[in-house]
Amino acid sequence: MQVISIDGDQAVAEVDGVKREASLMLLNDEVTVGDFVIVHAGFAISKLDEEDARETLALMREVFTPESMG
Amino acid sequence: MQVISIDGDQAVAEVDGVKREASLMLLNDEVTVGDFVIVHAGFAISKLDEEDARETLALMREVFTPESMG
Amino acid sequence: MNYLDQFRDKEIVKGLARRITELTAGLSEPLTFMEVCGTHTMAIYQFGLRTLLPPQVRLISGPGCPVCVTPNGYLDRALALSRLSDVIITTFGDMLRVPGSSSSLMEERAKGADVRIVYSPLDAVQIAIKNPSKRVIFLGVGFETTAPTIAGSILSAQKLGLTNYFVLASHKTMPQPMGILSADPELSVDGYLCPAHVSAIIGGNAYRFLCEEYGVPCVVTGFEPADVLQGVEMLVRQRLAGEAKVEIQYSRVVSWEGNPKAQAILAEVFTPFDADWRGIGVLPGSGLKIAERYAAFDAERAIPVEVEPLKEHRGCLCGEILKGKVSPFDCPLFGKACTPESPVGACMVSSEGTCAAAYKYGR
Amino acid sequence: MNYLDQFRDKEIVKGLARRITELTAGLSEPLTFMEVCGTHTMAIYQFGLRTLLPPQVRLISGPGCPVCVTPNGYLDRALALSRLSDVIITTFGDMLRVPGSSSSLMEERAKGADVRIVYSPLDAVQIAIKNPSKRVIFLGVGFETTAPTIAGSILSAQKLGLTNYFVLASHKTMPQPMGILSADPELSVDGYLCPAHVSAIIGGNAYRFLCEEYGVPCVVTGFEPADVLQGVEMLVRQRLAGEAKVEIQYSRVVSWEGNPKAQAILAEVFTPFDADWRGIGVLPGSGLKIAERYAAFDAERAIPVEVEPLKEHRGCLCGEILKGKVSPFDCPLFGKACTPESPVGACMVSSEGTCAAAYKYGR
Amino acid sequence: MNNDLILLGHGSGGKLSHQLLDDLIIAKLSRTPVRGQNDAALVELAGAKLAFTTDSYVVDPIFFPGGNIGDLAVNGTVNDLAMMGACPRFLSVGLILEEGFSKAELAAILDSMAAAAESAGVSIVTGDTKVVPKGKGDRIFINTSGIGVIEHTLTIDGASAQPGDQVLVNGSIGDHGIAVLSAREGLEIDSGIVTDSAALNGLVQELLALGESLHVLRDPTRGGVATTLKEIAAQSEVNIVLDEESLPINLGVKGVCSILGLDPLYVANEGKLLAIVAPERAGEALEIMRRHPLGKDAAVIGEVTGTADGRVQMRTSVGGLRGVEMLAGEQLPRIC
Amino acid sequence: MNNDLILLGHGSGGKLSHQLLDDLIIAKLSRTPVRGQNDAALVELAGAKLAFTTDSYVVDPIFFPGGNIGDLAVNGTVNDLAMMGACPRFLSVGLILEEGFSKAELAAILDSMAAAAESAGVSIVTGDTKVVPKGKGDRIFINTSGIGVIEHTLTIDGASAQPGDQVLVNGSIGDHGIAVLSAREGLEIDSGIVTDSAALNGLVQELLALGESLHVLRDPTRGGVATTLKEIAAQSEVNIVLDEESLPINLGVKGVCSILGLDPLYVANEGKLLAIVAPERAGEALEIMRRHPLGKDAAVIGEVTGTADGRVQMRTSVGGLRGVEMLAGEQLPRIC
Ligand code: SF4
Ligand code: SF4
Ligand SMILES: [Mg+2]
Ligand SMILES: [Mg+2]
Ligand SMILES: [Mg+2]
Ligand SMILES: [Mg+2]
Ligand SMILES: [Mg+2]
Ligand SMILES: [Mg+2]
Ligand SMILES: [Mg+2]
Ligand SMILES: [Mg+2]
Ligand SMILES: [Mg+2]
Ligand SMILES: [Mg+2]
Repeated sequence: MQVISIDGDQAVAEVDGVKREASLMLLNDEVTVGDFVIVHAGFAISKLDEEDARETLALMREVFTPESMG
Repeated sequence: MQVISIDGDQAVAEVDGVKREASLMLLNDEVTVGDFVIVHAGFAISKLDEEDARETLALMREVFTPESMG
Repeated sequence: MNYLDQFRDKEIVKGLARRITELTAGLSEPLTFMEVCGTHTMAIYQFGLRTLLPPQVRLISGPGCPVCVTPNGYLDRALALSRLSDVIITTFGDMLRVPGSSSSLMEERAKGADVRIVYSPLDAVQIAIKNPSKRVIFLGVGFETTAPTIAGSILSAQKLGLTNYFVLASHKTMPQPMGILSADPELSVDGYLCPAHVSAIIGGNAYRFLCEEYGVPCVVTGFEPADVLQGVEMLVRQRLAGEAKVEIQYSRVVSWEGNPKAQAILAEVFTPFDADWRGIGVLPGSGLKIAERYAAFDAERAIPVEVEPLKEHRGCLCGEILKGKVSPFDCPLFGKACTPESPVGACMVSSEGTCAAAYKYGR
Repeated sequence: MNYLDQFRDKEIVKGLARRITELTAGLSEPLTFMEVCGTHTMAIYQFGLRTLLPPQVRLISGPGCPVCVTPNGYLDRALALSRLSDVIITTFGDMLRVPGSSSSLMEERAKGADVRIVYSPLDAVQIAIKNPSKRVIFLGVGFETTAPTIAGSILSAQKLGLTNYFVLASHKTMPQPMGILSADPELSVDGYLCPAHVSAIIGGNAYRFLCEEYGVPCVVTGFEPADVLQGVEMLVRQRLAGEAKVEIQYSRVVSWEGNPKAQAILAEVFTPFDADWRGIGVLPGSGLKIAERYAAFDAERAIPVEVEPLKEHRGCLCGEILKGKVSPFDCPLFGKACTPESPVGACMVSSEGTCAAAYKYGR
Repeated sequence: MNNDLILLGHGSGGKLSHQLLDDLIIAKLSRTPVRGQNDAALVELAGAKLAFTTDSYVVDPIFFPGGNIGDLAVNGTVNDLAMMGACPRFLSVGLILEEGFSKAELAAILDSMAAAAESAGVSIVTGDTKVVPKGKGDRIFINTSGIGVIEHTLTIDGASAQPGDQVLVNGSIGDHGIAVLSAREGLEIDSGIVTDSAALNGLVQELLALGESLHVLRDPTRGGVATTLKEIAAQSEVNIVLDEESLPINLGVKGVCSILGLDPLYVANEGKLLAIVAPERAGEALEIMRRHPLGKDAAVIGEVTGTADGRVQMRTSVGGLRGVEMLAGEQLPRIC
Repeated sequence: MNNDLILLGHGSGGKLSHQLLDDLIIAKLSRTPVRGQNDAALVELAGAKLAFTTDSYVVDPIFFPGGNIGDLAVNGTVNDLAMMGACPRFLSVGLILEEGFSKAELAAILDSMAAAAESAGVSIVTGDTKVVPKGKGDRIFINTSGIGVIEHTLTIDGASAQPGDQVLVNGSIGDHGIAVLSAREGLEIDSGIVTDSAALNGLVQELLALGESLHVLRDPTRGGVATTLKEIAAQSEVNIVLDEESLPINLGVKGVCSILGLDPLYVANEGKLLAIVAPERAGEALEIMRRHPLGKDAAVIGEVTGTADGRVQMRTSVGGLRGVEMLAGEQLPRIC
């Protein structure tokens, strides 16, 4: 989910246009608005590294899609 | 209501075949099974003098019914 | 043999009515008799007894409905108590619709209060036993007939060691207002049909002062149609003979001394005080409050609660009706703004209330 | 951009499946990979991933469903607590249908217990705030992903000064049973799809001992279809190369060290202990119980209650299933006496349970 | 006072119920102004003349002497159809169960429904079941809706009473309400009274022989005989005078009423009908009733006295005359 | 385990509901063995062919984005009639109010009912109101029963699906359940989703143009599309394969489902129908739907694959194949 606002230890996160509160208590203050986080049971438990995701996807698309696999 | 059984301070009284409990707490132990009592809010508050009732009725019937009033 | 049924014998009742008609035939001014007991009010309407009497006899209702004479402030306290989350209010059904300053028990129940109708204060004691984590308050309203049953419930609760049973007491005694009404120059009561069951407790002697001090004839009268008409007949006879004495028509139940055990229990549990009668005012020594030694059972003392400021209902003639000065049909609200399903005054609430009986049976 | 959707890209998934098929085409014996995370179990069934894999790759489920590995005795204690009149049980929905020795939370709720499903332990804290006269107990079940959220709720409750919030804790940690299973001679696991979110907390390093001590390849894998197949592909490659190392497929979320703040909170609130795993037994240091300094929040210590004698369910193969030794379809009760609407074993209860997933999606 | 609250009295069948119905429910839901309400609606569909009715049953307790909520729910709806002179044919059943309710009790209730439907000759053809959380219901509520077919051309309607008509009842009054009341928890009363719950369509079929002389049929359920007659008097714009002495009342009903201060005229019935019949056929109507198993204690209990303002009065047992009003609040809640 | 208790899951519309229905309710109440249940009963009366149905509405909360219990109660019953190919005509309304409920809220609900009835072209002709004590109900429960008339000779029935038939839905799935859920107290979710509650009889009238090619119509309410298709597959003794990619699902529904771990296939709809149509007319059916305001997002979502054992499967978005079962317990209780 993407963090759309932060108020102290509480954030509002969004996925598919749906918003829900999430506690930031389990993450160091490294989260900022716009970050993607993994939310479990009302807590953000990890940040999602967008850069890494993009790379993984690019790699997958390159290596595994029919065009690439010829 | 007519007292049909007594158990300590509690009696069962009956009217028109309907039975209900009544406390005898407000009457001295003068009540016995077969007596008629006035029951108010679950308590027998007074005995009814059958003899007196019979006399009152007899008198009423004698003095006030059409035959008697001719 | 069911005695009840025979005191409803149509022939006897007709004969009594005929006799009363004969006796009063020559009167130029009608005789006005007052009953001061809700059960009499009910019986008179329910059996249509007024339609059997000649115009020379007027029956009016006095302050005999316990709910009707209970002041607004009492009800407001009951409502405040009902809003406490650990309180169960127990009461006779008639109290539910009585409007307090801004609400009623029925309304509080709809909003979530635990309000239960019982048929005996002993049922309320049972509820207290079954709900040890709740405080169970019985609304103790009524005259000398009901007061001993409430006193009995307090004694039972004490014996059982209950600490969660309470009574919010507003008991009244009958003789005092009868004295006041007898002295009222605006009212001329030609005789009292004295209450049946109240008298079973207090005895016929309790009314002697009315004859002696005010010269008003008194007949302690039963509730059955033949009883009521015989009581009327006896009052007519006293009046015609120029007498003013206490007679006991209801002798099968009422003695001159009353019920000594019940009187003793009343004296044990209650103390007389100057009670406020709705529409009449404060009458010295006319009420029973819980005695100091039973203060632990007194909801008023044991459960302090903030009560809203008093607001009386505008336009209600209850006060005048309770004094017998006007009839319900004289009240401009009767049957219009004020009906049993949405009563303005207390007289419209209890089925024993004068306005309610007139509404239900009187048309 | 929604990353989720792209990791469900059909073309990528198909390509991965084709690659795995090509890579394993020459194998005479199938490779057996185990996922030890309920969410992986779900994803595999929900997306029908098994139908995309060649017969040379077998995916089996380990003890990854938190509800399934929770022993009967825990549930019996929760049921006993639920029967206390001033207790509100709060829980994730999956616990409701789990059969204890003689009842379930759903049954207790039907009989009158106050059992509420929440989505976060913080919701349970809110319930405790709103119900000061009740004791609110959260059923703390789950692995290293869930445990920090429960620890967080205890810290919140402490900060708020709540004395009516409790946790009945039965947390388990993942690496220990993986070690046990790796050592099991009856089982030959060719590689682990290591859990995604558990690893986000504990980090990839936590699995190194599996490679080093038991020579089992490990890939920390995400939950999306492309993640799962890529994880499988990476395991296949290690196997073919004769390697046994920890790799992180799910590198967008999981680091080698994990989440230090969450680890610190876990260490603050919990202490390791020898936990009992349903069907597996007691494993040294494999559970987390509430530390002494937070004993006031521990439902087990703070609210003593009598728990009924343990009764295990006859005929259920849950234990074997949790070890990956048999598949749900091997259980004679599966889909007959045991269905999600009336489960015999815990594996049929949670939507993450192997039997439940097999029942719902597997046919 | 807070006038926004629904009170128990709004469900009692008396005056508050009528006010809620007239001022709110009918005002909102009905497109044509209605003068009074009959037990069922008359509709025409593909050439067929049908009666259609619905009732929800919330009686407490659900088992009581002589019956339970199940047969009550069948008989009640059958009767509402029968009161239009319709022949009841099909019923629907909507169950609202409280979490934790007993399947064994449900089974017993369903058995009673099946038996009652069988004996009334109606088929239960469609249904629905909902479950609400513990504490959000009260064990079981049942809705039954019914369709009947009208095979005659009479106008049997609450508005059809005429001066001179005789008022008949097919037997003793108040039994159902008192049976339910005596079974209520905390009210230990041993009255020996059982519910009169029964399907009246068979009796109605025989009364149809009265033809045009059969003016009104109505079952005096919630609110009792008093409330039902007030409704009819208002709908027909007539006055009615009851004769107290002719009212059939069982001794046990009298006894409970005297102990608890209730008036049997306001106590519910579930196997009784009031028939208002032209005077010349009243004797025949009484005979038809008395020949029927459900009318052995039938009686003429009053008379329509004149076109007027909907007043109901009663000649009392001692010869007096008193007014009869609708039930005001709740005399006995949840008797059906 | 105590097998005597009614559980919330018995009201969820899924497997437990079916078990209760088959093993207890239908076993007790129905005189003829039934294979599966249609949305309404077909009955013949005085020469008229009628559909008759009933549903009780206990949704919590009673007001939710896009609607309330009132219009839901009208649309739901109208739809059950429409699913038989009937033209809905008359409704009954049974209200069970909890003491203390607000008259103003009741008025708002009744207004919605009147408006929904108006827009569906049905008349509310009869009703009943009961009041239960505070704590014995939940503000308001509504039963609506309905009568429709069948003017065609087609056999539209859950048992009529045939191999090769196409499965269509008239739009996005799961909206109603998610709208209700997001309005629930304590679950602060801002999804932007509103209920799809709507009367489908107009759309059905147009689908009747498909004639004999229109095999099954059913509204996937409680239990969702998955449960409804399992019912049809069992009744028709066929297999069905769904295509996940073609399922119309709103983004907000997806989001809430992913946050709360729900499966949209099991979430309730109140303005959706599943139509099973002979393959040669499936394109035409899709066009009819898409031309209608309630079918703009219609799609072919699956196919009947062969006479078999009632299996439903789904081709997943990544090309896998998985089984689809009925809803087991309670996914979301009280969505209708
Ligand atoms: S009719 Fe109502 S307002 Fe008038 S005096 Fe009686 S109670 Fe008061
Ligand atoms: S199918 Fe049921 S009984 Fe069999 S192993 Fe799974 S949970 Fe246990
Ligand atoms: Mg009726
Ligand atoms: Mg009806
Ligand atoms: Mg009815
Ligand atoms: Mg239904
Ligand atoms: Mg309840
Ligand atoms: Mg349907
Ligand atoms: Mg239906
Ligand atoms: Mg439906
Ligand atoms: Mg009705
Ligand atoms: Mg409630």
